[in-house]
Amino acid sequence: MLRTLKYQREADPEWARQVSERPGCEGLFSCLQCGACSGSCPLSIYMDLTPRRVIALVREGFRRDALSSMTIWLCASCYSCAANCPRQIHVTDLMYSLKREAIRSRLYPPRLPAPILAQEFYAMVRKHGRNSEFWLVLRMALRSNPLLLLTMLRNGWDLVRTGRLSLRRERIHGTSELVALSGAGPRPGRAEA
Amino acid sequence: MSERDGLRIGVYVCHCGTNIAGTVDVRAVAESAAALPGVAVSRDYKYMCSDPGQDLIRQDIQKFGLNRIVVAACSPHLHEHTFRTATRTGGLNEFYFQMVNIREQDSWVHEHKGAATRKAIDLVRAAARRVARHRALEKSRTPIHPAVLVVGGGIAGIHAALTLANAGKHVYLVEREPSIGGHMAKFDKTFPTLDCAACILTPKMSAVKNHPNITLWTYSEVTAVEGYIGNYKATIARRPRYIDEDLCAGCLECIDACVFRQAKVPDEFNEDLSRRKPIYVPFPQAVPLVPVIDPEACIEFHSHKCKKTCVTACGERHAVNLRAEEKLERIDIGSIVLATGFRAYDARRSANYGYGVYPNVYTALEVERLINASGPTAGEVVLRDGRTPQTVGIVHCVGSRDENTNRWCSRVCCMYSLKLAHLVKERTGAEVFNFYIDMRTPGKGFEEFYQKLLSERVHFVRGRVAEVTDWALDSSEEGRLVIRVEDTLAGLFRRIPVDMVILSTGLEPQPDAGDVRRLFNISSSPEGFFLERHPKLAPVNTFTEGVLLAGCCQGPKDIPDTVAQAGAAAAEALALIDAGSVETDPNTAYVMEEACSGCKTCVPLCPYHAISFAQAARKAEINQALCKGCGTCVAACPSSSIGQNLFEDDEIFEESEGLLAYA
Amino acid sequence: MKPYGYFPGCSLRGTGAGYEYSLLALFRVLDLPVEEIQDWNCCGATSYMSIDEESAFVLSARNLALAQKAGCKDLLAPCSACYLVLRKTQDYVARYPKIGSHVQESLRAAGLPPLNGVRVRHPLEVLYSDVGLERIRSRVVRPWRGGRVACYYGCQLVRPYDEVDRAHNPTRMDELLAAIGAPTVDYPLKTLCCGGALTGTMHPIGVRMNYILLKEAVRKGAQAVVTVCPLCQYNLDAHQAEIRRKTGTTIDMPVFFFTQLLGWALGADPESLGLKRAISGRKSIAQWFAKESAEADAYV
Amino acid sequence: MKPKVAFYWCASCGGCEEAVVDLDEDILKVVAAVDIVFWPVALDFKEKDVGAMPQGGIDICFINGAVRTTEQQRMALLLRAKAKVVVAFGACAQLGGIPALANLTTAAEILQEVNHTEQAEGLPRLFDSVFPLDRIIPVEYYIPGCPPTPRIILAAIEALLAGQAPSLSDHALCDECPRKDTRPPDLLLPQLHRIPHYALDPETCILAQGVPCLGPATRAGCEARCIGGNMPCTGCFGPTSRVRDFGAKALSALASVVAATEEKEIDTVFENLPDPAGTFYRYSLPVGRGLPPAAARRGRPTTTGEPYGNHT
Amino acid sequence: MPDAFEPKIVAFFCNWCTYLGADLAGASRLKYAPNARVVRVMCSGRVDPQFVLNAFARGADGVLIGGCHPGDCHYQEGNYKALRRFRLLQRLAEQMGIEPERLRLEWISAAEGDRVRTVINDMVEKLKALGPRRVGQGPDRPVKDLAEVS
Repeated sequence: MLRTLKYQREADPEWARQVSERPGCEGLFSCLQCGACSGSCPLSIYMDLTPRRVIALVREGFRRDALSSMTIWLCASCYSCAANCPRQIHVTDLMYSLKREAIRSRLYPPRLPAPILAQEFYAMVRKHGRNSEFWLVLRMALRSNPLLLLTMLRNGWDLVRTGRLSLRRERIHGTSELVALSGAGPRPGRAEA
Repeated sequence: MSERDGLRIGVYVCHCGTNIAGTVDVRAVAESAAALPGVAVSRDYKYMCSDPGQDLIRQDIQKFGLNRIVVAACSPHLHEHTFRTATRTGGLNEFYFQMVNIREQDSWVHEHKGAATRKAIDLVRAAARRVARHRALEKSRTPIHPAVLVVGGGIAGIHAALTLANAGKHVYLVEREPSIGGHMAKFDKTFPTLDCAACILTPKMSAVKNHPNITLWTYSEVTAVEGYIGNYKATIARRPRYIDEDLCAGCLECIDACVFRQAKVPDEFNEDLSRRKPIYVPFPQAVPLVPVIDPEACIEFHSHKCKKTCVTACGERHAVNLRAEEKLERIDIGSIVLATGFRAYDARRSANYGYGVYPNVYTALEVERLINASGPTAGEVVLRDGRTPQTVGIVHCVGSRDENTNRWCSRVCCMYSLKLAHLVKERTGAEVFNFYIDMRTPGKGFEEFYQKLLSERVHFVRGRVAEVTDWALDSSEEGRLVIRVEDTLAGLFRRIPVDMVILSTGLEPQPDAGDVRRLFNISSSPEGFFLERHPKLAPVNTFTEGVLLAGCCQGPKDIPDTVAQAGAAAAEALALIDAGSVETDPNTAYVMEEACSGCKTCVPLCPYHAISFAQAARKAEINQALCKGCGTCVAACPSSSIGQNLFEDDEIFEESEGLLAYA
Repeated sequence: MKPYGYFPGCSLRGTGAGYEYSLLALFRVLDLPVEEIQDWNCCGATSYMSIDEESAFVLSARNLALAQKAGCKDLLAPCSACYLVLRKTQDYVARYPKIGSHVQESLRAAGLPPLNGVRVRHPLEVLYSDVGLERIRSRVVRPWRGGRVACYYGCQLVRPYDEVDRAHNPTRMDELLAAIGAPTVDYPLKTLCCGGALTGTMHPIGVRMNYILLKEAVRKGAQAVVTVCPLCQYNLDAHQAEIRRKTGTTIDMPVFFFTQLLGWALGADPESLGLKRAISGRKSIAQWFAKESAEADAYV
Repeated sequence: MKPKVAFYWCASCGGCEEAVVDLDEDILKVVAAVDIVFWPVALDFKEKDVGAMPQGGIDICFINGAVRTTEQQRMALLLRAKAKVVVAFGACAQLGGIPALANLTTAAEILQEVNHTEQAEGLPRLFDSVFPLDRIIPVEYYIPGCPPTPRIILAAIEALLAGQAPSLSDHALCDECPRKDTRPPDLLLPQLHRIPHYALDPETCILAQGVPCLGPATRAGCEARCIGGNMPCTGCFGPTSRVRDFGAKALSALASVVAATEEKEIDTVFENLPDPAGTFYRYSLPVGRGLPPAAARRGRPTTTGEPYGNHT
Repeated sequence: MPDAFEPKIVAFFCNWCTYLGADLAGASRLKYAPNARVVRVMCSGRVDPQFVLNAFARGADGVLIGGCHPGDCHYQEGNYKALRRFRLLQRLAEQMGIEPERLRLEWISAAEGDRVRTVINDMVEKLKALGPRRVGQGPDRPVKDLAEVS
């Protein structure tokens, strides 16, 4: 692995402070770097940075490194880090916060299915109120890597065979309510963008 | 006294370096005080508590004819005594003094300089008005009863008791367990010197037993305490051990004779790693070496149908008395040393480490017993199935440094983990892994011991263990415990299969520390350990005069520190005794006899029964020796016929009104 | 008795259909009334949270408000993700005044009642606390004759709002299944994540995680895995053929919903338990449920 | 020459005037000893008659009642100007008395509530508050009571005529209460009773029976007349000189001897004390905050004096 | 912008618990609102209702009494006596137009530095919302009128 010199001018301590003030991210600066999060994370072996190192980067203000890491997209939200953290840092919530910022700043790896899935899911639910599993997966695959569809073919057939995959588009009646809901009130936390 | 009557107040505002001056404009405070009625001189100074600072007061009293002193500095709990003394040595009655707390309750808790300065000005104004009302008072002297009560017979209590007894003072040593020795009696070796714990402890234990100046009551608890410094009265309940200590010769034949041929009761002293009989001594070196009968386990106490072979075995001595009952002892003492120790963290609470689930997960105390030559395996480190572990993982900080359990560092775990690592490796030749967050080795010889362990090629993995599991990914892990951890230094996620896991459990306050605290009328820190009067200047004193602290009841500490603190507590007690008497503040309530209407409102309010109704005069009367100066009766007296020295109504009125003049 | 409000969530209407069938059947035999929340919407799950947290809370809150409007005190959320998101919404609304007022204002704008303490419940906890082991035990009509099972709780249900069970080493499903006579194995991976949506987004990693879970269950002697979450069940059930192909193992074991086993034991109509919808381990299923004779073949 | 004496009433019920008349044959002694120059209740004097007097034209002026209106204020100022000695006579003049309980609300509210009107043109204006006399004019002496008892009035007049200060007891009422010895020394009250619902034993300490009695807080001197009538003391003699705030002290004393320790139990006990202000400040609401005037002070002065005269 | 209202709070703290708690807050460098001025008394049982009403009369916007937790009183039960007086005093104060938020009794131990901060901050916040005390109500009422009279 190539090591690079890190200049202090790349750090943005103000950003770190902002992150620490977001809901769920309060404990950022109390991290001991003990690694309980990474140790208990079932996915940390697949990550480019362990969660502990993401926290280290965030609190030193290395925004770009933290946001463009694969780690945040590998987080499956299992909360084992949060349950094990001796400082009660809500690491999972921190990951969510970084995911949102990465999407807004377009800093996620291109064609990575996870952020695409999130965007498609968001669009679908925002419009119809519910998620239709078949259509969601289809759209995600088309946008990220259509070859994925091939690998899914067999699974799909199993599901159809057992009556577990519906092609129907789910939607709720109160879609007008959704519009009202999304339009009202001030938006807290916009500062993240 | 008013200005016309010649009131001359000196006001001194302390900078405390930058502690106060950093947030409070001390010059402005002094200037504002100079303009107050009756203030003859007002100064600010770098360190008022220093010698030159105190001299300033003394000189000013002479130079300006001051008759009242106000010092604005730190908490009165810290330096009120210092400045009262300066006032006295300057030639004034020491109670013509008032202290203003502008550090703990102002500069340290506020950020805005303007607001903090305004607050300081208000507080000084209030004090200047209060001090005008002060009266000359005399301290009273209380004789000190020369005996000392030491509560807890661990190494702290033992050392304190012996120190006092060697100085010729009588000590009552009360221990809850059947034997003294405490946690230290369970250890095999002590860090970092690796000397044998028993070799250094047991001579002290028998010294306690044989010392003419020590009354040792084991299996006993203090149930009531009353009185005050110099004159405490304590009640001690001595639980029946069913073997008479005076008659027993310690032959232990009764134990052999017990109808239980097999030991079946989990042995607490061996951390339940072995069994004992219903009649037992906790360990062979126990002091006193007198058996105890556990009524929970003894069949005689359940069915009354036992053959009572123990009684028979004792024969003519008649030491076994199954009808023994609890005895109460009442003693007079002058001071008290609390050495009630700690409890080890219950590792079950950290469920991810599998204690109580996987048999090969041990606590450090259990391993202490395994290593101990007189322990359940005679010093052999073997697993429950008899195998010798080839690989051992030691998990640090279990129940320490963790918001989910205990926040504090338990201070001894790093070092005892190193000790166990060394001993386990020495006994078994196993590979030993230490899993730590930070290595803390700040004692004499500690870092050297750490170096020694490093050179012994014990593994050190920096990372808090995530999980101890029996989940195996391949054959190398099959049938073993797997430690999952991020090796934060190597930057690896590791799975380390081991045969034995040792959890380095932290130190907690005793579960009944709250009751003990109330019994002895002292305070505790947020985590439940007993609160010292000052962390640096009065580490063994409490806020209750005459009650002293030693050992882990005050906070986690190792044996050398415990012994040092026990010695300090003993020295404090000795200083009291040798002084013969102690000066006490005249903080008592008194009845203005000519004013009292005899309404008796006050009489039932006094928790110390200091107030009585004098039948002849038909008025209330306060016994000055019994009064502790809480002032409840003063606040209740409907005709304001009770006063309180140091806290008179008009003093408090003046102070609170002085505060309110602020804008 | 006030009916439990029921929030199926998207999965129970699709890949987790067997969960819905068996859950409703089980509650029927236990005489626990259940009433579906009318016009519920997506809980605002993981993926939605990754885009827009505030509106995820609003979306989630709409369901809570609908439940309140229907007069429910308890809202059943059988999907672990739904359960977590609904609880998290309540938690954040209470903990962060800014989020709270945004959510409440949004609800008001949509003509919905403000949030006011509906209890979000998971069926596991309802069965354990409201019904109780004793009552379950006494209602058993078909003691379990099938194989040993590994109870798999997944992650989101027990963390970080560990009210359903303890975050480490939960035992309530084990106790419930023991009550119907099902032998359970000591399964150390009870709460290890199944990979969740990763089987879709990072397929190889997701499948690898499923493999680990299944392999350990086999190693511990389990012949089936029992789950409490539709996504866990789907992941473990649907990828076994691929796992066999890639790793050369022979794993083919049923992955049940705990409600299927309980429903069976308590006498629910076998047809109503959705057992037909299993992908893996169909042979074992046919065998174990064959006790009830010919009809068994019909639904397996 | 006989001393010239004036009597005047402000906001009061008239009971104090009645008390003077109630001196029976002793009144004749008084009348014989003095020259009454102003007494609107009994004799036909007018304000202008007073106005015509020289300064110091009155030797002793007794004023009862509190000051509530501009007219009372004017008369008080006028009488002060003419009198060598002013005596605040009775609880209202001394402490504000029962009329001063009106200070819990405003004049405008009272007019609205009671008379459905506002301040009328052409009539003396009501102040927003009711004042004890010494808030309006300096007062030399005080005679407490609602009303003062004949004995205390006579003694005061005799002293004044002899050129001495009237002397007052500075003990609380318990000192002279005939039931003093029946209060147990360890009295703690499990509950309180209200007089209308409780048949009082005529021998036992009233407080010991659980009925609030303010005797322990009230200045003695009334010969415990209410107690004699089997009624609790309500505090009309005001506090002893050492007390600043009668109501607060009376409250403190009573609350201190309630036995309950739990918040709920405590509240339950106090349910039978529905009007704390009316109970503890029946006579002294306006002086609650301040010091008793210097002339009324006797005994050991521990709570007196203002070194810098800075009251507000 | 008009000058923000800064409430004045007189705090009577017991020497053994709350005063030490406030010292601990200082030693821990916790930051809180500078509006409270502490009067040290030996026990919350020493707090005479006269002190409280007098403080209000002299312009306090709030009075805070701090004592040991029930069962923890250094003098065994002075805090219970404080509680009894407080419950009655608060009802009296309400009749006098002193809102309940203005008069508080809090149990704060020597270990609870953070609670000193929380309580004082909370009280300041509530008093700010309440605004200055209306003069002309309650026991200090004649003060205003006296100016009018003389």
